[in-house]
Amino acid sequence: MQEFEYINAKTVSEAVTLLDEKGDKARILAGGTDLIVQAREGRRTLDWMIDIKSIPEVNELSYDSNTGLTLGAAVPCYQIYADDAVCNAYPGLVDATIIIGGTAIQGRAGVGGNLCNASPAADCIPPLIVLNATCVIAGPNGEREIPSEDFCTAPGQTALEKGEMLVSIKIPAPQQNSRSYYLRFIPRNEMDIAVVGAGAAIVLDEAKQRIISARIALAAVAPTPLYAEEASALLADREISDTAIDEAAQAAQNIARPISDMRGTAEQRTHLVGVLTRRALNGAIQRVKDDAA
Amino acid sequence: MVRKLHVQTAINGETVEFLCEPRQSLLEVLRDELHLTGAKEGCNNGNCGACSVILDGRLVNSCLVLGVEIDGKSVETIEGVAEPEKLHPIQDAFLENAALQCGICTPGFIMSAKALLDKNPNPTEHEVRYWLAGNLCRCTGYDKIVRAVLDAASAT
Amino acid sequence: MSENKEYKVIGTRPIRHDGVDKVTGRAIYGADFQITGLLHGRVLRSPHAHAKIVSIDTSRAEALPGVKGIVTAQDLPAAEDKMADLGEGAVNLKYLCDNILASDKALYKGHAIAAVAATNPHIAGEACTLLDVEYEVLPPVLEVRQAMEPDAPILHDNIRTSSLGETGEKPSNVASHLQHKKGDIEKGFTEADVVIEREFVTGTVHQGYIEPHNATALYNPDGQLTVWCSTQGAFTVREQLAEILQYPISKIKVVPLEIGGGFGGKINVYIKPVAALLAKKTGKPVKVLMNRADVFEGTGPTPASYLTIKIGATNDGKITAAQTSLAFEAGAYPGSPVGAGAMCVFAPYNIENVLIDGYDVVVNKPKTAPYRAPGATNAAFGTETVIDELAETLNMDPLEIRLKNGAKEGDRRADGPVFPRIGFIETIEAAQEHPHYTSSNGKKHHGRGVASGFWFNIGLESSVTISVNPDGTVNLVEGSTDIGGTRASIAMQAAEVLGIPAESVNPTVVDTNSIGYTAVTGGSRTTYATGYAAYEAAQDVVKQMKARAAKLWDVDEDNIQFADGEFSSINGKEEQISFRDLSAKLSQTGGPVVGRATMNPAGAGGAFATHVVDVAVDEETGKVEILRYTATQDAGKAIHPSYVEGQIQGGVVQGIGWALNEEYIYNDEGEMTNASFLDYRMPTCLDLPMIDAVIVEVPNPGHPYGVRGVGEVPIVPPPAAIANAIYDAIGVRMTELPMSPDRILKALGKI
Amino acid sequence: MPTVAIPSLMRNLTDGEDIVSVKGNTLREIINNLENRYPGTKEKLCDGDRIHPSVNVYINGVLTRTAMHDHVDEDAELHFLPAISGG
Repeated sequence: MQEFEYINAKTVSEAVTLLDEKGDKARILAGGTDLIVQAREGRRTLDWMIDIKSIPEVNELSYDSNTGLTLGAAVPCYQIYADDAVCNAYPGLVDATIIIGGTAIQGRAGVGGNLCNASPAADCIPPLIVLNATCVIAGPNGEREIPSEDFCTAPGQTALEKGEMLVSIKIPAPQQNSRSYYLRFIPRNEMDIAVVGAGAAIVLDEAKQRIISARIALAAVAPTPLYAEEASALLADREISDTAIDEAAQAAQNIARPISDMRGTAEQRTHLVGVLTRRALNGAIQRVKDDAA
Repeated sequence: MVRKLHVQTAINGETVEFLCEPRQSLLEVLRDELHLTGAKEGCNNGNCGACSVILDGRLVNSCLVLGVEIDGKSVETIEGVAEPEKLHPIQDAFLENAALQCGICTPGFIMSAKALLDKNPNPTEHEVRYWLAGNLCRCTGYDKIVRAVLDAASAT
Repeated sequence: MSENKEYKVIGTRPIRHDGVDKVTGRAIYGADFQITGLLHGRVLRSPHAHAKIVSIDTSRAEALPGVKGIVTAQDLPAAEDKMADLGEGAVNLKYLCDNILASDKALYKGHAIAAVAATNPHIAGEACTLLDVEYEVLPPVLEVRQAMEPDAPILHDNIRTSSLGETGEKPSNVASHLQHKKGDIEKGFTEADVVIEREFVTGTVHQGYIEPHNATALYNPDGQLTVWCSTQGAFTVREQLAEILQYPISKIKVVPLEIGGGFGGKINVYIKPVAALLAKKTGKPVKVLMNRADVFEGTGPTPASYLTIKIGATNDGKITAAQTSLAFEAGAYPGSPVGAGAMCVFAPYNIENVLIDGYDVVVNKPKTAPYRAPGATNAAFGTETVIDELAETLNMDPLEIRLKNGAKEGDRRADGPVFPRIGFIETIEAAQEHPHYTSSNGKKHHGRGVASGFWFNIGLESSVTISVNPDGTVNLVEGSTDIGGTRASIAMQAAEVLGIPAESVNPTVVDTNSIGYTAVTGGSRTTYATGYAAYEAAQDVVKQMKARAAKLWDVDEDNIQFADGEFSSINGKEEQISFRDLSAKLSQTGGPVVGRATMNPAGAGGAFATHVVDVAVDEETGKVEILRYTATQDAGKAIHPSYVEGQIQGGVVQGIGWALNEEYIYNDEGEMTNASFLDYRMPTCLDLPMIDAVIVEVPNPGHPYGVRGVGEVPIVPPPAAIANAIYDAIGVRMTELPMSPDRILKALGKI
Repeated sequence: MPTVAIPSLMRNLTDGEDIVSVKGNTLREIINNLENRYPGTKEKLCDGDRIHPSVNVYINGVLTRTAMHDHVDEDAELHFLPAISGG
């Protein structure tokens, strides 16, 4: 592997100062399950790894039924799905955290890292998008927040500017009668990268017959994970029906711009967007219906 | 050349100190610096589980951890699983079930199974299969491995 | 010969002798080996699938601090274009050497070009990036049908199609053509009421052993070369090193360490000669390890293939004729397993009229290597799918049609030999009677399929010595590296003879200086042939011990009998002594007892298997789930049933991987785009049910306990069985491997 | 007298005969007698005075490493097949 220096940062400002000094030859190390492989295989060149796991803010995992979830950028998957409150409030996010890699990967990898790695196929990003998550970013000029759907800009590229780092992710508290769901298609049952991923969040009316609003997001069908805005809007204020869901799935397919690679063909991916969007929506709806009144 | 860093850690309960380059993985440190060669390199990118160890109570792929990251932490490896005079029940179950053929994946499977049973002493077959999905075995077809883990669970 | 015989050790399930070392992490595998002063080697590999090597400039790499030596093909002795005998078979020496380090042309992406030894692996890796290689890139040939086209780019100007002595006139990628003919094929098809002809394509797949290749080499100043490595055969490594390095075999010692899987892939050498060259150049021990991408791109997979299968049968299900053309990708150099495929393709069936043509074709992919019943799985995918379609057309149960045509003792194979006692029929009957097959499988999108398979197994050379310890235990020394529990299965055969528990035999696998020649652990031969040698060596011990008892009692040797671990006098005197007690008296009766045997047994016997699988197909995604799997197999006699089951289960799962997802995926430039365990999707335990292994025992007359090799045949039926189950589920015949979700969607017309 | 199964690609040399009886007590004698009767056959099976490395000899259906001078039984059936290897 290439040579690099390792720095164990203790505060956000220390990490930000280092990032600002070193520029793009410095990378943040959290779980390391992507970064270490990329450095080893020469897919990223770097001179510095800045370990942030000693910084308190990035390890925060707190949920409040009014204000929602604060998820530190370095919190590993296993802590997320071990948290009953998070499992109850954000099942769609949990769906993603339990399918990333194997158990050993989940011991290190986290949602923040998944976001910063900015893979088009990232499993955690569609759930964040459908859950209206925002990204809390620290930089030389202080903190800023951006919507999760704006975080990734290209494969491996993010909206982080020079000297900036992701500190945490905020997710609003779930509304009444709302549920989220994420699934992906992979040829095996674990350990693969998504051929296509689809997330959905649904808010239903009191009677659980009408969709008040919906959000749909997709992975692995474009250079970045996508918020399917039109498809989502199609479902607002509609009776639950196969027709409505099929229309949304069709609209989702319309925005997919997949490529063919070793994980799947473009035609296969476009087809799967329809299948998975339907399954994600039905999964989310079923979860609301399964909730005790 | 990049300066080596000093690391102090606990491995299988013993305090250990070593120097390592930042680019050396925990797996390299265990094998090349500390001569604990029970953890194996099968893929070096987290897809086979042959290098599984337990870091501060959590199962990890040691190929995806830097050696410098374990400063102040504790690591359990396959070398620390058995007692001096007695194998761990999981190890016994692997032998009794013939749950290994070539044996290269066995240390990783045992560490993974141990992490599972430490947390969930009575897993279902599906839970075992889900938990072990990050460990590849090419010899056994997994049948006897899954049985061994279920047996070990019922034995403890 | 061994029917109805009661055994004390054979058929039991003792703990394997090397078990504790392997569950505690103490067993020393190739990469675990340490020696003082060790340097680390790394191989630079071609980024191009087909290119002339114009020049290699090592100067920048040499200047890197920590670099101790660099080798290229220039450091190999000039290889002649001649056949070298490597014990298990012959290979062209020039090709063998060029595959170690490319001399003039890189013939696949991953082809070794040069290697560096440095003080640590990171520096060696960095030095590789500083090697300046100038290539002249050539168009690659990536598929067997493309390679057979008359205007295809030619890999080797000197290859002319050889057809049993006849040689073609102009250069071709078709290295050889072979043919087997039996009866009158035209007449056979005329007699048929139904004829089905289909084409099949199979992908390139890898053995997928978890342990990458490794080698540590040391040249001593006295000229002694020692190589520590994991290998399926230390002696074949010694032979290959001697040929490649043109070095006296007597000066080479190969020490086999524990091996982390092989399946045929660790017979050929790759980095072992490279480690030796680097060790010679640097005067230091050098360890070379492959990483996973090196393993995929730089070692032999088993070939992709294109085949046509045509089978005719009468309305009552009797097969009258079968014809096939098998075209196998050899990879960069000739030598695909098409010969074996041609011998296995119709072997399970007694067919009067057969015509088999096989073609060995070079393409710009790694030189293929054996993989578990090499060639047989490709072939059976075609045959067993067409037979399923025949059964359907004739409205017959798919096992019935196999029963009706299945080969028996005395039937002649298309390639000539006549079957000795075999157990194919018994495996079909076992499948028919199994609760899996008698259960219903009526759910929508669920399907059931069956398929059978054959592998001939081999014998070859094995040597064993057994020395007796004073406490009645014995030390068994053997040369077969233990990949799957063969220390146990070999020791148990000696224990049975000696009337002692399996635990009283201490088996040790030793280096090439310490035991007689022993062929590879491969070809399903180890429990059969090395086990046979252990049996004979134990008989030798018994013979010598009888002489000691005779001495003790002052009677004639002929008057001593040995049974159930007791020596007794059968004439007059009522003397009796156990093996253990007599062992304590060796020094007073003449000194140590060492039994020995070398074997090259001829009667390996054939192995047959019949599999039943249930699948569920998700018609929206094309994904196939394996719901239930039952594999029946004739093991002859299972020495250690647990490890026989393990061989069956492991082979089945490799076959499932081959069937559903595994393949080398190439881009147009000939680069493999999925050279990692992430994207070369081998089954995980979450993809599988338990695999029910049903052992059928039809003793092999060619072994004292009736053993047949069991390792290879279980990989043969799964792809066809699964294809047939998919058809049962969704009504679509899959003819291309792998039957991955996108191909299923395509077959369903969904994309 | 031993019988020799003629590989299909050699049957052009044996007037289409697929199985022929050939005198001989050793492999060498059998191959030489076959050559006398059907010129050109030896060249296909042998490399000089050895069995060609890419040809395997089966006697009574069993792969053998028989040398040219080894005894072959009177009732033996010989096959010459492409060399193969196992995994």
